[in-house]
This record gives sequence, C-alpha cells and structure tokens, in this order.
Amino acid sequence: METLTFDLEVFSGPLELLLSLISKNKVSIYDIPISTIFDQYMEYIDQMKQMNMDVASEFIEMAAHLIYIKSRMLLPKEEIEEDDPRMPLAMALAEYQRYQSLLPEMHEMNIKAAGSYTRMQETVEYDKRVRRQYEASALIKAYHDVMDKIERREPPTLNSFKSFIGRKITSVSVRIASVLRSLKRLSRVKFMDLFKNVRSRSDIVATFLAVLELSKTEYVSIEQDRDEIVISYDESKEGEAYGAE
Amino acid sequence: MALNDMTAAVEAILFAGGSPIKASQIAECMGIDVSEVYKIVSELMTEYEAENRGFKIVRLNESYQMCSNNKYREQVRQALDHRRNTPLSNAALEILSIVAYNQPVTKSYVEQIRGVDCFYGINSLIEKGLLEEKSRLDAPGRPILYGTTDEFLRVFGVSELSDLPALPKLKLPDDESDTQEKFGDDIFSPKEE
Amino acid sequence: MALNDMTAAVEAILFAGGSPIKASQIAECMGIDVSEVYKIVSELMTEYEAENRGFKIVRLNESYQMCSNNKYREQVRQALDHRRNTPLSNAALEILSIVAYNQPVTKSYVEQIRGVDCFYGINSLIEKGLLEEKSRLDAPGRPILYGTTDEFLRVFGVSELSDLPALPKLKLPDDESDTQEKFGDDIFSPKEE
Repeated sequence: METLTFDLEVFSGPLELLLSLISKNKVSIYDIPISTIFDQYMEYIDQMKQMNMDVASEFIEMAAHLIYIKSRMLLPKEEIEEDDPRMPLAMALAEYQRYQSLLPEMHEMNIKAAGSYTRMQETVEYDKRVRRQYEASALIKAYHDVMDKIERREPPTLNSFKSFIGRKITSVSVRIASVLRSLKRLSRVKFMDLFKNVRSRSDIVATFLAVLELSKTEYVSIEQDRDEIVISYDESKEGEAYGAE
Repeated sequence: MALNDMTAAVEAILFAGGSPIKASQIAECMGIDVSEVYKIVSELMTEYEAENRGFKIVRLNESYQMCSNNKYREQVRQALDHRRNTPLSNAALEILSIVAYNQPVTKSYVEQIRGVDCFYGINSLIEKGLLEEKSRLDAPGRPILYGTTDEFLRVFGVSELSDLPALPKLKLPDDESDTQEKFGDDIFSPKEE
Repeated sequence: MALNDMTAAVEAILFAGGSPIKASQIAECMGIDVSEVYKIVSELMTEYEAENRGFKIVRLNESYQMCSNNKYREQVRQALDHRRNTPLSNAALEILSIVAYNQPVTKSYVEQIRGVDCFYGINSLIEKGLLEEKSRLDAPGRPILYGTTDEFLRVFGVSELSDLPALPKLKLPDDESDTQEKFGDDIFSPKEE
C-alpha cells in the first residue's frame, strides 16, 4: 500500500479526517476497512505532531474508538452476533456527511452574497420623549413604594442587638464567692473544673477574673502540676487576710 | 432608463461608504478622471432631487456622502427608534413621584429618600424631557433644584400639578413632620439611639 | 417621475437603517398597513433592478435591508479597502448549516454531529450576528437553543430558510430508508465506550 501524503490539509475534526480517508480509499462508510483506515488515521496524527500542530483531544478520542472497533472485529464471528461494531461510527459519518456535502454550495452562496455591502445605520437624533400615557395614580403608587422601602431601611431596633448585648453580665464578685466556696469545701481545685458549670462567655470571663483576683490574696495559691493548673486554699491564712482588711 | 455601469458603481460606492468619500479615491479605483466623477455624481444628485428620493448626495469639500433626505427625518427617526415605546422603569416613576410632590428638590434629596444614587435616573428623565433644572439652592455648592416639566404633565394626563392625586399623609421617619426640611443632609440618616 | 412621499419615506428609512428593518415597524411608524409596505418595497425593488442601480433591497424573513449591488463588489471593495467581506470558514459553514437545518438546537447537538467542540465556533458566529439564542431546552441544565438570524439569510443571499439548498438524504447502508432515524443522543459518543 502506498503511503498517503497529506499536503498539510487541516481537518476541523476527526470525522472530517475519516471522511477524507474513506473517500481517498474509495470505500463505503458502512464497510470501513478498519485496520487500513486506522493506520492512515494514525499516520496523519503523527504528521500533525511532527509539525507541532495542536492535536485536539477529539482526534485522540477517535483513535481510541478506532482501536476499540478494531479489537471487537478480531473477536470470533459467533460472539458478535448483535451489531457490527463499526455501525455507530458509520452512522455518525453518514450524518456528518450530509452537512459536509452542502459545504461547496453554501460556500458559493456565501461568496456571491459577500459581494453586497451593507451600510452602518445613520446616526439619528432620537426623540427620547415618552410616548406612553400614564395614570397619575402611578405616581402615588411609586411614592408608596419608596416609603415602604424607607421603612425597611429604618435603623435596627434594640431587639436586633439583643443576641449580643442583651445578655446578663456575670459579675466578678459573684464568681469570687462561688470559687471560694468550692475551695473551702475541697481545699484543692483543678483550674479547669471551675469552668464545668459555666453557661456563658460572661461566666467564663468572670470566673477567670475571680481566680486572678483571689490569687492576689495570701490564702489562695496557684501551681502547675504537669498539664494541670491547681488552685489550693490555705485556711490558716484566711484570718490574716481578712483581718487585715 | 437604466444607469450605465460606471454611474451605478459610483452609486454603489457612495451607498456602501457611509462616511464621506473623496472624489479622488473614487476616480482612482474606477480608473477614471476626477472630473468624470464630479460629472457622474452631479448627475446623480440632480436625479435624486428631481425624483424626490429618500436619500441624497451631499458634497463636503472634495468628498461626497450619501445620506437620507431630511424631509423624512421624522419617519426615519420613528422607524429606527425602538426605545421610545419602552415603559418608564419603577425607578424612574419613583424619582418622578418624589420630585413631583416635593419640587423643587436637589438630587441629594431624592437620593436620601430612595437610598440609592440617582445620577443616571435623573439625567435620563431630563433627556426624556420629564424633569428640568429649575434653579439653584442657596447653599454650599449651589446644588441644582429639579422640577417637573409640562411634558411630565402631558405624560401623566393632567393639566397642572394640582391635578395630581393628593398624596396621603405619610408616616415620616421623623415625627416632627414640620421640620421636614427639603434639603437637609441628615433627614434620613440612621437615627442614633 | 418623482416618488410620492410615502415611497420616499420608506426608501429613506431603509437607507438610513442600514440593518434589516421589520416591515411591521415601517408600517407602524408610517401609520399604514403592512401589505402597503410590501407593495411599496416591491415596487422599489423592481425599480432598482430595472434601472441597474448601485444598491438593492433584500428581503430577510419579515424584514428588508438595503445593500449594495453585488455587481459592483470590486469597485466597492477597492474604494473602501478597509472593508472586506471575508468568506466564512468551513468550520463556520458546518456549524451554520447544522443549526440552520435543525434549529433550534443545543451546542451539544452541533458537537455531536461534528465530533468536535464548538464552543468558540458558536460564540464567534453569535458575535458575527449569524446565530442567536432562541430559548432554552426544557432539560437538565436548561441548555441554550440556538437559531439563525436574519443576517444569516443575508450572508447566504436568501430571503428565508426554505430558500437554502435541500439537505441531502442520509446515506444508508442498504435501502432500509425507513430506519432513517433523526440523529439520536447517543449515536456517537466516543467518550462512553
């Protein structure tokens, strides 16, 4: 088989390339000699690559499809009772060919019509006046629309701030009393345990401040034991502290 | 009487050109003398005029331009203007109502009520002839005061402003309705509470 | 013989319009019936042709457009050398014909027939004013349905779609012509195999 030479013909897609190969080989689209066509197809792809042309992904997909058909064709005949594996491709080619065969005529028509030139639209001073009539009540409605929108734009009510400013604030002194109660009962308390029953951010802050406040006194000491902070209470010193007060 | 090819070609060039075309340019590409071009064009000019055509040829210095006959300017304008029939937008109606019931007002007054920039809205209503500049406010920057036009009255089918339907009492954001200053900068600024 | 004002006004509108103008639009602004517009325009068409004018009027569906006489394309092209009606590429012709004979169609329908991505092709034809979005398909993703424009008709020198050459019959293996099914969605999708 002689090698086909492509004079750098550019095909818009794999179907166009296949149709060209089919017509060069003078075979029917419904009986493609798949091995031959596949080889020539790949030859073209190689040439495209050699010329540094972009090989669109569709060409590669088609190559894969051709290999698939080729392999199906190699299967023993009895196993492929159903359809000719070339059929879907043949149908696609036949459909595409309908439009391909129109091209010369469309091109001819296009060239002929291209001999006729159009003009740009003349600049026209448009009359921008409104042609429609409106009911005067349309103005009232529009005015109401504006006022409705204003209402929606009114400043946020106090209520909308409630989620972040409306909460009760826990006072530090209340938490001092409660931490002290725990210390008196247990002598030693893990720092983290003091936060077990807190319910709000404010509780946390107040508890922390309470511990800091208590640490200033003689009878409460804070020490670290590995990962844990422990607060201890020395009852004997309480009298002094309070006595001094 | 059919045109000869030379005349028809000149006509085709002038037609397709749109902009003014130099007589010398026509002469060159047709391979004829400029005086020949003058002759051909002036024949066409005479013909168009005698036949009362919808277009004409005008001479501009050494150039010619084909353009539509001003006699039919109105029809051309109407046929090519698709926009004229487009209804006024809600935004336009809002601006009109604010101006109509409070005029004369500044742009910033309208903007304060609507809460959005009204530059294009007001300008396009001026282009449409529905609003106009009335005077200037005696305040820093001397802002323009806008009001409605007679055209506005026509579009809304009334003879004078007092024929417009009365505006129901409005609940203003401020309760002190009598301080409803028209040009104040802060009439609707968020209340500090 | 001078034109009457009605005819001259129609001529002026078509001249000034440049692009295709709907007959109904002309009728409306002139306050006449569309059939009257048809009559006036066809008289002008006949006259231009009989007189071998440099311009002509073409019908594109329900619209009319005035353009130069193809006979003088060389002279026009030379005189206005910056303007060139470059012929459409084969890829563009393929896309256009697939759309023209099946419209409205989705992009993926065109891609299925051509076997290649048509995103840029379709977009550039839309830019050229030859294709346009017609509507959306009632299917997942609501894909756009494309169709041809009046400008498409002009570019191929026809007045309506039915003037295009007939699409050749699908070539079938044998004579089982009744299996000529309209191209289904999965007749060829290389990806899924």
